[in-house]
Amino acid sequence: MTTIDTHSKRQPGWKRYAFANHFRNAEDEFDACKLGFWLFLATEILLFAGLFCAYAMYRVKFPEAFAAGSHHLDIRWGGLNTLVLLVSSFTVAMSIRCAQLDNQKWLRINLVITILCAFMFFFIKLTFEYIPKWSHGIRPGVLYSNPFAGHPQEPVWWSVYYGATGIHALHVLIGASLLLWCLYRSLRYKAYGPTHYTMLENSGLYWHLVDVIWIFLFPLLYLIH
Amino acid sequence: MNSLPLTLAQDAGLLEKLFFGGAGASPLAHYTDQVFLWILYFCIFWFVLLMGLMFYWVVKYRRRPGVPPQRSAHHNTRLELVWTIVPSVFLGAMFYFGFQGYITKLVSPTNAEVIDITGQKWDWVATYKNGVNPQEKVEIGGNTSAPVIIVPVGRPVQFRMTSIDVLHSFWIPDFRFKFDVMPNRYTSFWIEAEEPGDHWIFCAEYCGDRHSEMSAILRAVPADEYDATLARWWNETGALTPAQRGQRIATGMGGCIACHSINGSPGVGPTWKDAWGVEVALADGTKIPADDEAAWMNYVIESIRKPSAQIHAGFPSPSPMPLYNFTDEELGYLAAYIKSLSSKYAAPAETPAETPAEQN
Amino acid sequence: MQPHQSAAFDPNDPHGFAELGEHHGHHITSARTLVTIILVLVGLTALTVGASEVETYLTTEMGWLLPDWLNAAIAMSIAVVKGALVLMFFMALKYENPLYTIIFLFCMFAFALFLGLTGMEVDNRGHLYDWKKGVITEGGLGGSVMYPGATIHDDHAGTVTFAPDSFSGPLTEYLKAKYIAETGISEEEYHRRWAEANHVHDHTGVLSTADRSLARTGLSGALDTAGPDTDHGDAGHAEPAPDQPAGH
Amino acid sequence: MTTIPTPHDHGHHEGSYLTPPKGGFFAAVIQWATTVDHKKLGVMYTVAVLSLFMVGGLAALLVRVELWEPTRVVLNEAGEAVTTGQFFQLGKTPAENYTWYNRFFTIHGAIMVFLVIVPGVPATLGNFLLPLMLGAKDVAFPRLNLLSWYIYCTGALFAILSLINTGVDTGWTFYAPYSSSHAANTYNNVVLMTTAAFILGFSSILTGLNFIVTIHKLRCPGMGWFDMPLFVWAMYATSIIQVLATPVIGITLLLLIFERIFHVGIFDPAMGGDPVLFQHFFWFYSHPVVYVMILPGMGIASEMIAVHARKPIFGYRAIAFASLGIAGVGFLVWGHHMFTAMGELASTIFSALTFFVAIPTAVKVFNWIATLYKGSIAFNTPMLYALTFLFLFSIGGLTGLPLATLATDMHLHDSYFVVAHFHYVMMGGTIIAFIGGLHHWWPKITGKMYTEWVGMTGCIMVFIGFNVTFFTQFFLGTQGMPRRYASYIDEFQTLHQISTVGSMILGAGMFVQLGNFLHSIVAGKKAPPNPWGGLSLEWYADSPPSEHNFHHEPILTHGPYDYEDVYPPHCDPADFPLPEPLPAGAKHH
Repeated sequence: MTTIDTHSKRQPGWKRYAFANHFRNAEDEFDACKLGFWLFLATEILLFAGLFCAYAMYRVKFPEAFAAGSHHLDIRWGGLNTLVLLVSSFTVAMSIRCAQLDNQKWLRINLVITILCAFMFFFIKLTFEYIPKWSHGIRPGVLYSNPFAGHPQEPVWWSVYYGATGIHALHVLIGASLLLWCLYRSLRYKAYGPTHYTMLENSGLYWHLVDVIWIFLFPLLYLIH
Repeated sequence: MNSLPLTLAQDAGLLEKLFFGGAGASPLAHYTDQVFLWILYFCIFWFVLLMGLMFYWVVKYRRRPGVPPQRSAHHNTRLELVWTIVPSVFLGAMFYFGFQGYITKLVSPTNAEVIDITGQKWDWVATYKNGVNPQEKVEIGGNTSAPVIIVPVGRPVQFRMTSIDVLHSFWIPDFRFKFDVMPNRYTSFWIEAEEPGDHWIFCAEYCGDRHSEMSAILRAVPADEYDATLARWWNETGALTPAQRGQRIATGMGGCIACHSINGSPGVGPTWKDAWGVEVALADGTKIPADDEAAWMNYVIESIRKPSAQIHAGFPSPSPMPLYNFTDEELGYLAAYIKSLSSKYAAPAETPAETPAEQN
Repeated sequence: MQPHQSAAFDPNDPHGFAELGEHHGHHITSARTLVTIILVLVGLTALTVGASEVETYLTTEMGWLLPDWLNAAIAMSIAVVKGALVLMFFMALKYENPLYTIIFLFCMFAFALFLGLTGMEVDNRGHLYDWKKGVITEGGLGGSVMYPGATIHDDHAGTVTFAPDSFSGPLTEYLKAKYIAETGISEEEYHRRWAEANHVHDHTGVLSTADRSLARTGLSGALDTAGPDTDHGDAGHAEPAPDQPAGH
Repeated sequence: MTTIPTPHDHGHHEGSYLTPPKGGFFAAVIQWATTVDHKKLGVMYTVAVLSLFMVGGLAALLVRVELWEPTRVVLNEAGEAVTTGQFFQLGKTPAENYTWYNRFFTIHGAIMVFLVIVPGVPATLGNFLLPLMLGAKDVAFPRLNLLSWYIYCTGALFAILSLINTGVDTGWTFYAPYSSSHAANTYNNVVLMTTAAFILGFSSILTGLNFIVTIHKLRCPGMGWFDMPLFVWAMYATSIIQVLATPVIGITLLLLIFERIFHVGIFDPAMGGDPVLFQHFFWFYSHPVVYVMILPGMGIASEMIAVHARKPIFGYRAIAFASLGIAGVGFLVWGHHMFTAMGELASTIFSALTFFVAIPTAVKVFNWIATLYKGSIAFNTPMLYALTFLFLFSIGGLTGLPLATLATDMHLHDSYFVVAHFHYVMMGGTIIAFIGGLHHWWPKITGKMYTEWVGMTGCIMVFIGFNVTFFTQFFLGTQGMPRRYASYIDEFQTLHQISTVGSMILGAGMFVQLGNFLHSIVAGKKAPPNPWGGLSLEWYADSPPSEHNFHHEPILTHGPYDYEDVYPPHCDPADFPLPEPLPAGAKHH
């Protein structure tokens, strides 16, 4: 992964890229990075597994509380956020395709759209969901202070909700940061091209995973009564 | 339900004495001992075989200069299959006998005598069918007030257990069984004592500072004596002074004396010895004046209802004291008891006619 | 162990990946595929939202009694399809080294074990004891027990209190009582505001299918005694009261 | 082994990885602090792990000494409360004594588990040896490896902070609701300690991920999957568990921290949560992680036995697959930590599944012992440790059987029997193998020989001390002594005192070993590249290895255990004679 300058600086970054000296060739390094990243994605999935498990157990335990809590969520914002993430997933896939085809301009445009979508997701989450709910006393656990609870155990639902969406939102921010970094490197060095786009590809995989997790969180939180 | 697949040995053998210190106290405990010993024989057989081979070969094939190792097979599928399958059969048997013993101890006979056990930091509170609590305390290890829980001999007894704070585990080693005691959930198992005698009860799930003092005695008594004792306790507790009733609450279901000593020794909470009517400094700087009856009554009752409202200086805030749902009556009894422990208000001041209402 | 056959060394595949079925290569997914997938995904999102809306309409407006699991089953099936599409095409599992698919499936397997065995345990507690369904005499805090640790932070610096006093009963009961005491409104007015806050329409009096479900044996049998009254669907026009625990 | 030139071949000129840089002490510190060399990182991990092992060990000794006498509070004639058991008490008053005792066993458990045994072998010997054994220049992601080291340091820092700040008294298992709302006086410390464990999880994940990729992608030319040493197989199985199980403890501890701070009600029964759910979350990680602890120990044992008996390991594939089998079945059996808390159906299923894990473990032990048959068995410190490992691990494994059996476990659960059992597995297995492995590879790591007779003495002391300490505890447990007790009834005192004496011998043996290591660094003889006549690739490298491990990229031409056919490298063939060659056409197996 060490970038070694073996060629003229005037060439785009992806052409200048060699490979770390403990690998046999760049192809091997690319495969290794991708394999490592898939393993990392597996850990991410299992991190969320705990939250999904807590969700499942408590939905069985307090179905009424979960139904009552779910009522406070607006399907419109949840659905919009789903679309935002799907579109961003599409654009990041397109930007990787552009890297493979050495289409630097559309690579960047797609990345910019993706990052905008990420921040839009976060903005919607914060402005239309977290802040109004928090100010109404709809908070996790003992912080809950809304007098109109639909069920004595509604705070547990909000604990699960804030836990799951909070950690997901954190992942959105991390993913957006990774993509921003990619964008910076693309603008500065033309770092990604047909023979070298490891960083972009892995950031894209991360972003897709964030999307996949939301694909499951959305129905679990918003749609199932 | 109580039929067992194994014959029961009544006398403790050498290994049983070595491991358990004696035979178990019930048929099911004998069963457990048998299962344990059979597993032990299995383990000893394999261990001696393996270690014997190991030491024999290590000595026989020790390295000698210039002598090469001998060629031998690098693997032997048939041998490997045998040593995989043969132990597996024994493992299956272990599972089966283990399951039998477990489920038999859990599923109690329908005619079992039910005793409610409530675990709390750091005391076992037993409540019998007729509502009385054990009245006798003994010293076990560092626990000076361990309750003596009596059970009838020859009659199945089911423990119905829950906790009011953290996890505990109700372990009677002589009956070879324990089960966790959890807040928000009831668990149970049953025993049947064979003959009269005392048995230890320990808490086996770590529950905080004085975990090691959370012990009790299980005393098996003849069934008629058991019935008579329960009846006697019931009669006794039916005619008590408020202070005595308070004492019953404090030492029984309230479990107050687990934290509040009655002899002046330090504890988690303030001692009750000579406490009533002596000026108390609170953590926030205010004082409870001495000899102000109303102020004291308010202070004590508020401290029980809202432990963190008024913190005695020098004790943790918020108070680690759990919340109890005492009735007003019971609070009065408790206050009367605490007052009776103060030498300022020695016995003459305490009349049986005094009721909580009058104290207020 | 056989002496290694050095003849097997292939300079083009020095690590012997070929024997494992691993292969290199960069698959370039066609734009047409990507566009198709995103369109399908958007369509499926619309479908799942629509299905949920229809389900709500049928239960609340038409009064149909749909099975409890139907809503969850439809939503989750669509989610699984969507997730699979993203994984296969956007994340290119379909075209890539099968090793990545194996990793993913392994991970799903671990997840399934975790969820399955935990759920199996949690759902099968105490089925042995009839007495657990009876009245519990002592102990058993249930979800309805007040929490003395409402004062949730304490250190040497001082105390930060989120819920001021200790309260009795569940947190939500405490909050309700406090609200009524502070605003001085009547019980009826409270219920009106409650229904408004919970988006409950007067003419239905139901929240959702889950409300009509039987009281469940949840994680703890002890909770059943303190379970909410789940029968207010019968009350017809009546305002649904916030669920009250029977105990305490 | 032959070699091939590679594009980045550095030739014969470079020095050993331990050669200090020009520029003196400061430059050396910078070089080590920023190194991405797996060997240097392995050494740094070793130093850290051994230091923390000492801290955890001292905590254990304090705990044992406190148990010399039971603590009692009695009223003297003047009516004052006084403490008996004055031999050694951790606190002045009984209450203080209990509090400190609880903190010390928690310190012991948390340090030993999260900071010593889990990262122990993979991060130390694994880091050092894995690339060498694969014939690679480094692990696949060297910078990630460095990051992983700093994450480990951060986690250790948090753990130490919580200890300095009076410690945690929850036990290393952090069971809710005690940890989430009742832990006495240790509000911030529970959060600190769980944060530490959370952070350490990431270090573990990154190391595991790195190893898997290294094994997949960086095996030297000619090395197929079944040409890898068994230590590498063990590391592979370990890494799979690390990657798949560790994230769950991450989310568990995160939820516990939330629970502790906000009482979110997921594990706390007072808010409607379920404390047993916490145990499920916790043991879903912590049971598989038991195999993270023991599998590397098994790997080390396989290496030591094969090298010092000069025999091809018996049933190579069986051992390799048993490692994977243990890793797989390990995910199915976490419930056996909770037999006394779970529903009946679950207990029954978990009990049955637990027995399955015994089978691959037993297969391994049989194979190791069969390997000794007709060998040429050297009698030196590593081999002594290997035999000690076999002895203690067999006891540890076999005493697991009554714990997997439901009827007997209901008696033995949370008693000293369990304590003894897992110390036989964790210490008698992993730590003994780890220390044995340190002796085995010490010449390779430091380039110095330790003193043989001191090593043997230490091993014998450890063996005796260990058995006196922990075998006694089996009897304590079956007789009714619960674990985590600061005090006990008088009947148990004799056994406790025997155990305490044993722990002193054990501790002394450990210090003998430590002194031996330190002495060898200062004044040890220079080690030859291959003192034991090993055949796996690390013995082809220099002692200590050069900066890029091998002077040329190796090509593997023989298996790691072909002791009957191949003369070991860098050795005098007369010292390691081979048996008569097989007649032409004869089959090997």
